[in-house]
Amino acid sequence: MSKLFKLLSLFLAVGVVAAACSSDSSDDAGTAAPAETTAAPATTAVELDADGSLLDTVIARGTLNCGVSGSAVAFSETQADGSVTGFDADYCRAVAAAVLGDADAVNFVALTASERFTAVQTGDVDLLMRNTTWTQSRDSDVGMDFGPTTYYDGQQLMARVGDGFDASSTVADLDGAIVCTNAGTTTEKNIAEAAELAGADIELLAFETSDEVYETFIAGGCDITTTDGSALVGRKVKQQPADQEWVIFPATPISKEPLGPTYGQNDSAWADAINWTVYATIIMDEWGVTSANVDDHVNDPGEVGRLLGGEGELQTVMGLSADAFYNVISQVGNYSEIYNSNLNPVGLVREGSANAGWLDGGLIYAPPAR
Amino acid sequence: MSDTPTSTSAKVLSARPPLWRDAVVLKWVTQLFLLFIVLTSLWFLTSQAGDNLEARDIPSDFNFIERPVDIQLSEGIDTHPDSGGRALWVGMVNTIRISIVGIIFATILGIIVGLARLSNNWLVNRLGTMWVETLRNIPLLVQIIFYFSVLTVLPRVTLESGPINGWFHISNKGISMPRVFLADGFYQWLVVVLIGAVVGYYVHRHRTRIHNETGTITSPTLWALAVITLFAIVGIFIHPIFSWVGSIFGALASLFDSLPVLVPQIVLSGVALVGAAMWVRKFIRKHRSARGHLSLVDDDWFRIIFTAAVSIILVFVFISWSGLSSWILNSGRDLFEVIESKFNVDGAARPFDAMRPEIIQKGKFPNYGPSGLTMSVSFAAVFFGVVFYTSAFIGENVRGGILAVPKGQIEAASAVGLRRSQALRHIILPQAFRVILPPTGNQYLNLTKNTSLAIAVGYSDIVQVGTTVFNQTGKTLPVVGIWMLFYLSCSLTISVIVNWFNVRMQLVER
Amino acid sequence: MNEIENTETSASTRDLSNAPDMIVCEGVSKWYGDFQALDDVSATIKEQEVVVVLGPSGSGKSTWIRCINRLEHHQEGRIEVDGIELTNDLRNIEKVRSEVGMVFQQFNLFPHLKVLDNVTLAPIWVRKKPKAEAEEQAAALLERVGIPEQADKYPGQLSGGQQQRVAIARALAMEPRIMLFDEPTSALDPEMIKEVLDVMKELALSGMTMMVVTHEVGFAKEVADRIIFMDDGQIVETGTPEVFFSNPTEDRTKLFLSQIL
Amino acid sequence: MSDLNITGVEGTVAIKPPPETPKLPPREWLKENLFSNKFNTLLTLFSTAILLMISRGLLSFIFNPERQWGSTATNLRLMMTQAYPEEQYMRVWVSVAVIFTLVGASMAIWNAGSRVTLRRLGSFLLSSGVVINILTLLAPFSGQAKLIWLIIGSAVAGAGGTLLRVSDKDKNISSLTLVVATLTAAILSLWIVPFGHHSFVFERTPRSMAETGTVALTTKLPWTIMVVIGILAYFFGKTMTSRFPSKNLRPTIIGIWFLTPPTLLYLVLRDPDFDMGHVLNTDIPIFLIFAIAGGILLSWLTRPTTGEIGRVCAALVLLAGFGMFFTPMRMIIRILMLLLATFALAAPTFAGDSKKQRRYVLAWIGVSGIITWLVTAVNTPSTIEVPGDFFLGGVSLTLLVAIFTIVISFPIGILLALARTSKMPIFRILSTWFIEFVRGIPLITILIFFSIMVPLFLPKGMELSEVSAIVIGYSLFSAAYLAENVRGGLQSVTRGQHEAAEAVGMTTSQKTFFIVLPQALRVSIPPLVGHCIGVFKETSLLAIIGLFDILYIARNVIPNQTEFLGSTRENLLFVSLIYFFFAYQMSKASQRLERRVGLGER
Repeated sequence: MSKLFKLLSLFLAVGVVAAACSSDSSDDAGTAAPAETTAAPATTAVELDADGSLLDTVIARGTLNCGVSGSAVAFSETQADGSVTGFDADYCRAVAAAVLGDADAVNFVALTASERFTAVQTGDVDLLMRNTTWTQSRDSDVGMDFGPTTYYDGQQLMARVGDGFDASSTVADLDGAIVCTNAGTTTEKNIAEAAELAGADIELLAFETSDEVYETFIAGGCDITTTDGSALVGRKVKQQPADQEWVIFPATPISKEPLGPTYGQNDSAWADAINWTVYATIIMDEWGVTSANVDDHVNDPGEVGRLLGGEGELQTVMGLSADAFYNVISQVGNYSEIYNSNLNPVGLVREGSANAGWLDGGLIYAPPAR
Repeated sequence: MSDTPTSTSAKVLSARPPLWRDAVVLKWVTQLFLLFIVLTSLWFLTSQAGDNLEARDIPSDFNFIERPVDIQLSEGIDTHPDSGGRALWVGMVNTIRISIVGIIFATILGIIVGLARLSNNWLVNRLGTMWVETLRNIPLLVQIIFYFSVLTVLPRVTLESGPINGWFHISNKGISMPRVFLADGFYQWLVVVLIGAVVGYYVHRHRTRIHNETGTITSPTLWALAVITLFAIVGIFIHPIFSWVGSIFGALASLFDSLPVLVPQIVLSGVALVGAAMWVRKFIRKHRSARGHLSLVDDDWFRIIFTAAVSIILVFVFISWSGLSSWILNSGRDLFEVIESKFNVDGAARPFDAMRPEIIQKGKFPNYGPSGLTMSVSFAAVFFGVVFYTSAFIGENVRGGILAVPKGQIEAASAVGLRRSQALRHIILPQAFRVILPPTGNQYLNLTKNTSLAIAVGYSDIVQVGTTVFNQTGKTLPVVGIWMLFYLSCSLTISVIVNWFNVRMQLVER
Repeated sequence: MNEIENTETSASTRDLSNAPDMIVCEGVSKWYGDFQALDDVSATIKEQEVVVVLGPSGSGKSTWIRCINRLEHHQEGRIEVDGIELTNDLRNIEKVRSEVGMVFQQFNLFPHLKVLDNVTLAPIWVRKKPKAEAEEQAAALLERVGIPEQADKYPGQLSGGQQQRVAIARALAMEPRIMLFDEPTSALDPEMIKEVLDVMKELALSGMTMMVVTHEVGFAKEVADRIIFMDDGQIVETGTPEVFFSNPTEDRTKLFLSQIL
Repeated sequence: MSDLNITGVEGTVAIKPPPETPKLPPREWLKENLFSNKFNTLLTLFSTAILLMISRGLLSFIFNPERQWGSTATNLRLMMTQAYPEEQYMRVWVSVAVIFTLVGASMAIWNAGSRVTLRRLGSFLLSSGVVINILTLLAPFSGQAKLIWLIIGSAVAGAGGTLLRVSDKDKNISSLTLVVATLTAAILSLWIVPFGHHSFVFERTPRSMAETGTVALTTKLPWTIMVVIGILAYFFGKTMTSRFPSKNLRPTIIGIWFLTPPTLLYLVLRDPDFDMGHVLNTDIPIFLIFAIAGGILLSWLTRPTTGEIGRVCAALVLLAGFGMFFTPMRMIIRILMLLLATFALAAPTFAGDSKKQRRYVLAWIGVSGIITWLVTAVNTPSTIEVPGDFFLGGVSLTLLVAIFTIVISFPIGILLALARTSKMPIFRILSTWFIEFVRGIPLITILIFFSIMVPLFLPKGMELSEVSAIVIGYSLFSAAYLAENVRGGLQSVTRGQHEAAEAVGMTTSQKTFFIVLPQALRVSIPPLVGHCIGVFKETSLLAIIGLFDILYIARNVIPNQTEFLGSTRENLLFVSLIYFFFAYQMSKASQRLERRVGLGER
């Protein structure tokens, strides 16, 4: 009896495992006909690419799979309850609000830098909101398309005033320095190039996580840290110890880092939906429409009214509901709101930066909605 | 003698059961069935992978080895490698470097820990226990990361920092110590030392003989070491007289250069065939009874056929793949040429040179200069991680090995009058060593494999470099293949060495 | 049986009263924690005397014999071996151990050394004999214990009886004046017991001082000059074999004898 | 007896009563154990210095006011389950309650616990009090905190000293009582001691809040209930023990233990929204066909007269099962087919009279029914939405990956070990090559390979989540090591056992299953447990490939939350403690098990 019992439990264990594994193999999960040849499961986008847009797939699925970093301060942080917040995360929510009408219908997928493009190609995520710099090779060779830039960033350096640096220091002053940065990103390459151009001899130390970079910097293991200016500002505001004074330089970043939504190429319906979500937040910001007062503006004449669904044709032609952008503004907010709520706490302000509206001398600009 | 097997087999034939009840038939059918399933699955998976790779346009060739890559390594023999292959090579050297240093220090520390665990001193004993229990129960990766973040809070570098200023510096930029390196005259000096070793061997034999004849304690090992040391010291001054040795290697190099490709092909094939034949002969001899009666079961036949098949396949590979042979010839020639060039130095070269670490102020920052041997923070984290972690396991092996020597052995040793030190040397250690060695060999293997966790703190070992390479080129499969090949050969080397010791020391039983 | 009767008289009728004392124990006591293993044991063993210690298991026989070689430390009383008192003095211990050979129940041969090396190890390293001389002596001793042909084998390749004879040879190689045997035949198969006992008999007849813990009554009757019977860590009774076996005085002795005879 | 006079050689000596048991006073103990000679004294001083240095460094790190321990406290939930929905927490608590009940009952049924003498308890308390005081003196506390801790330490030491002095030698106390007392104290401290209340609020902006006071009610109330349940379960188990013979009770409990993990997993993770039409039309008919056809096949196969033909049939079923993987087919049919093949292959081993046959067929129907239900349940969308996939994240991921890996690798490892020791050369060669190959390469390369490459090896349309792919790779890795451990055990089974089994007429598989394997596994328990601990520890490697395990959360996620920048070291220390706790407990348990089974004795 007990022998049989042992064998049974063994079988059961194996069976449970097999069952658990089968949950992931969705080849037959949702399909009704058992012997039908491999019908495309609803979750994979690969097959649908041929005959439809990802937009239809996402609407049919009811959730948006949005690829984020999950560990980028103020851009996409995983919070204590597992939710993802931040500038990038809010744009994911904005797209979900526009496409699905519900800003919470987002399934955040945390991706590492090396797996992000593959995730888009294989359809694991519909959209990448992951501090991805728009570059020529990514746009062409890697097979990505880029939406409007939501944040203009640039690589800068941070040093201690005590070492003789000030805001007017240049890369040439780095001679002999140990420079710390994140491993596996383009920042490594940028600083090496810049230092070579300026004739400075530097030693590079690459760390796996950014927190380790700053811990080392605070302790003195690095003389200089370098990464995107947005991150440097945040760290300076939050982490500068009382006995040190840090300075960020040079005023002109050593690289251009335009960050924005990224998605698979040659899917124009999906691209339009995302692009115009971003534009809508910018336009509403220009008109001063916020989540608080959006209800008063629904029937405004002109651009605002058109976007908020007063005359909804522009949206319905795109495959969205007429009130798509009303949902974006009411549930998430306009560009300023998204920016200020996420980035002000880490010391980043719009005024005077490249991310100010074009009327204020910045680069944030949207085409007209007509 | 010859008719006995025939008559038995005839009997077997006559009584042959139906196929589905014949144990031998069933046995082989089952095995072939499994082999079939395994091969089919492998074929299926590879064909799938091939299709998928093609569909996704992912190349999986090895041309990245020669192509330039854009990689910066944190440390190694070459921090700006110009090709993917060079980068992986640097990574391999880094892995081997940290493994060897790690094995040496883990062994020393492990022995200390093991002895501490056996100590009569209560505090030392407890400290050893704490060390073992703590380190064994925290994942190595967590430890490495932890040491890494602790090391970064060491004091900053100033122009006059270091516990022994001018000799030894510890700071959050790493640990810097004097560096001894091989200079041009090293290889000539090495010849002197080798001659010294030969002389030392004969001195050892001579002293042993004196001991055997007179019974006096002659400490032959000490003498031999002294002789070798003497040669080494003298060699520092007289080594240029051996500069002519280089021409021997030059001759070897030109010999290799002039050999046709056929020679290594024939040699390799010959080795394979002769090796197989010898093995079979030995096998048959072993299975022959004292009266010369040979009894082989199907399993034995399988082994013989398998060996023959493998050797024939090898011969086929050697003959058809002439690239392998020319590679052997070319690399042999290159090797000897390199050695020859090592002897081509002027007489004044020194075998060694040493440099003290220095701190130089360049630009605005005081940093370690290139003269000292600097251990980066990443290296130190991985190093301390693997050494501490492995030392806990080796310590347990040492303790277990010493405890495994039966109490009776120690009693018998003291009963025949051996002193404690003598008993330790002649009775306890030789027996404990047998118990300690196999698991410790496994720990060496583990240590080597564990250095792959360096990826977590950015030490440029082969896995970290490989990851960077395939992130840039997209050639995951080839890189993974190179990893596996590299680690397998490391493991093989270590286990061959350990096994060699093991076999030599096995106790003879009935 | 006949043989035993014959030799019995020859061994036990020796007059040893004038021989010097080899081992003197006075009031030796030993505890393991709360358990008292030896309780005030006092005895003297003369030169050339063969003493067999009998007793039920756990009676302290082995402990006593191991105390004499300082493998165990006694806590009270004094033990003197050939005029050297056993204390914590290392030099004394060394001296005693080179005078006293010991044979164990479990042989305790060194498994990593060949038989010859097992025998020569101590002479070479303790007595500092030349190797050749030590080997010559070892060969002679192996001859004496009847296994000259096994010299180049490892202990693991020998039978139990052969191993025990090697152990005796190993002990003899130190040219001891006293031999201690701690149940030398208990771990052996019956047919091997005889070969070991024969060696021991030969040793006894050659005039070696011997102290033997054993259950072999035949051997005791035949070879022993004196029998010491122990129980509960105490010496209960001593006497010549004839008296002891035919005419025991103590009840415990009678009980014991009735069980084993 | 003591007045017995015996005849020694030199006359009669009176036996005196033994002196007192030698017991060392503290000073002599110190001298003996720490300062017995110069070298020892040196060692003692040296190690004291090291100990003091380490404790001082650790304490000044922990109690540095700059350390953000709030980051750990606030993110506890993230570390445990990543993002299990708060409104479903009842499920988790029910699972914990079930486990506590089982633990309590099992402790009662297996008579867990031992007696601890009061003296030992006293000396333990005394030494811990002293240690607390020393640590307090070393730690960078403010005056008041120092005083409080000194008082606590002295109180503990005083209690211990009193116990030591008052109680006599034989007084003892059950270790279970101590456990219960400790648990109660811990629970009480949750209600009394102001650990602080850390919470996370997400309105428009995320905000972490730290309030003073005791911990949240949602933490302390459930834990209190859990401890009460555990204690009640213990007494329940006691009554059960007195009511039923342990021969029946123990297998039942073991069975429940085996069934608990999968059941609870489903309780926690899934609330299947069954599509009844689909279930009735496809799942149930498939199950019925398999149950009936398989039942008939098996009842024929288990007839003792069937003989070897049965194996041929089983092999055919197996072949068909494998063939199904190459054709488009519902997953449930493939799984059931393979299961049937396994049952068929094992059938001759269990062949016997009609009662045995019936039992075997019933077992088949039961197992296939459960498997059908599981597969259906898994493939039905769940109403519980859990980010981070089936495996959740944090500690849950670590534990689940470890458990799944061990469970999967166990049968594979045993099969590999059997193959490696078998007399069949092809089996032997294949398994030897596999084992040596896997053991020669580091785990991280296997994990990277599986996380990146597995999608490439799958047929079109089949998907496997990253974690599942990794679990498969990890299982293969673990199986190779496990096989070596089992092989050690197999080799320790003496030839006599094999011969005896063959002599009573057992077939090879019967011999293997009933005689050899049980003995071999028993011998390899210690290395197997060690292996399990290793598997658990090395799940930390998942962090390298970017999975949300506890190390990844501690190192990459929490330090990147706006409130808690720069908190890497605190969280790493905490993670080390978690790993240490689990691994240490497991290794202690295995040592107890070893002693209990009587292994490891020389």
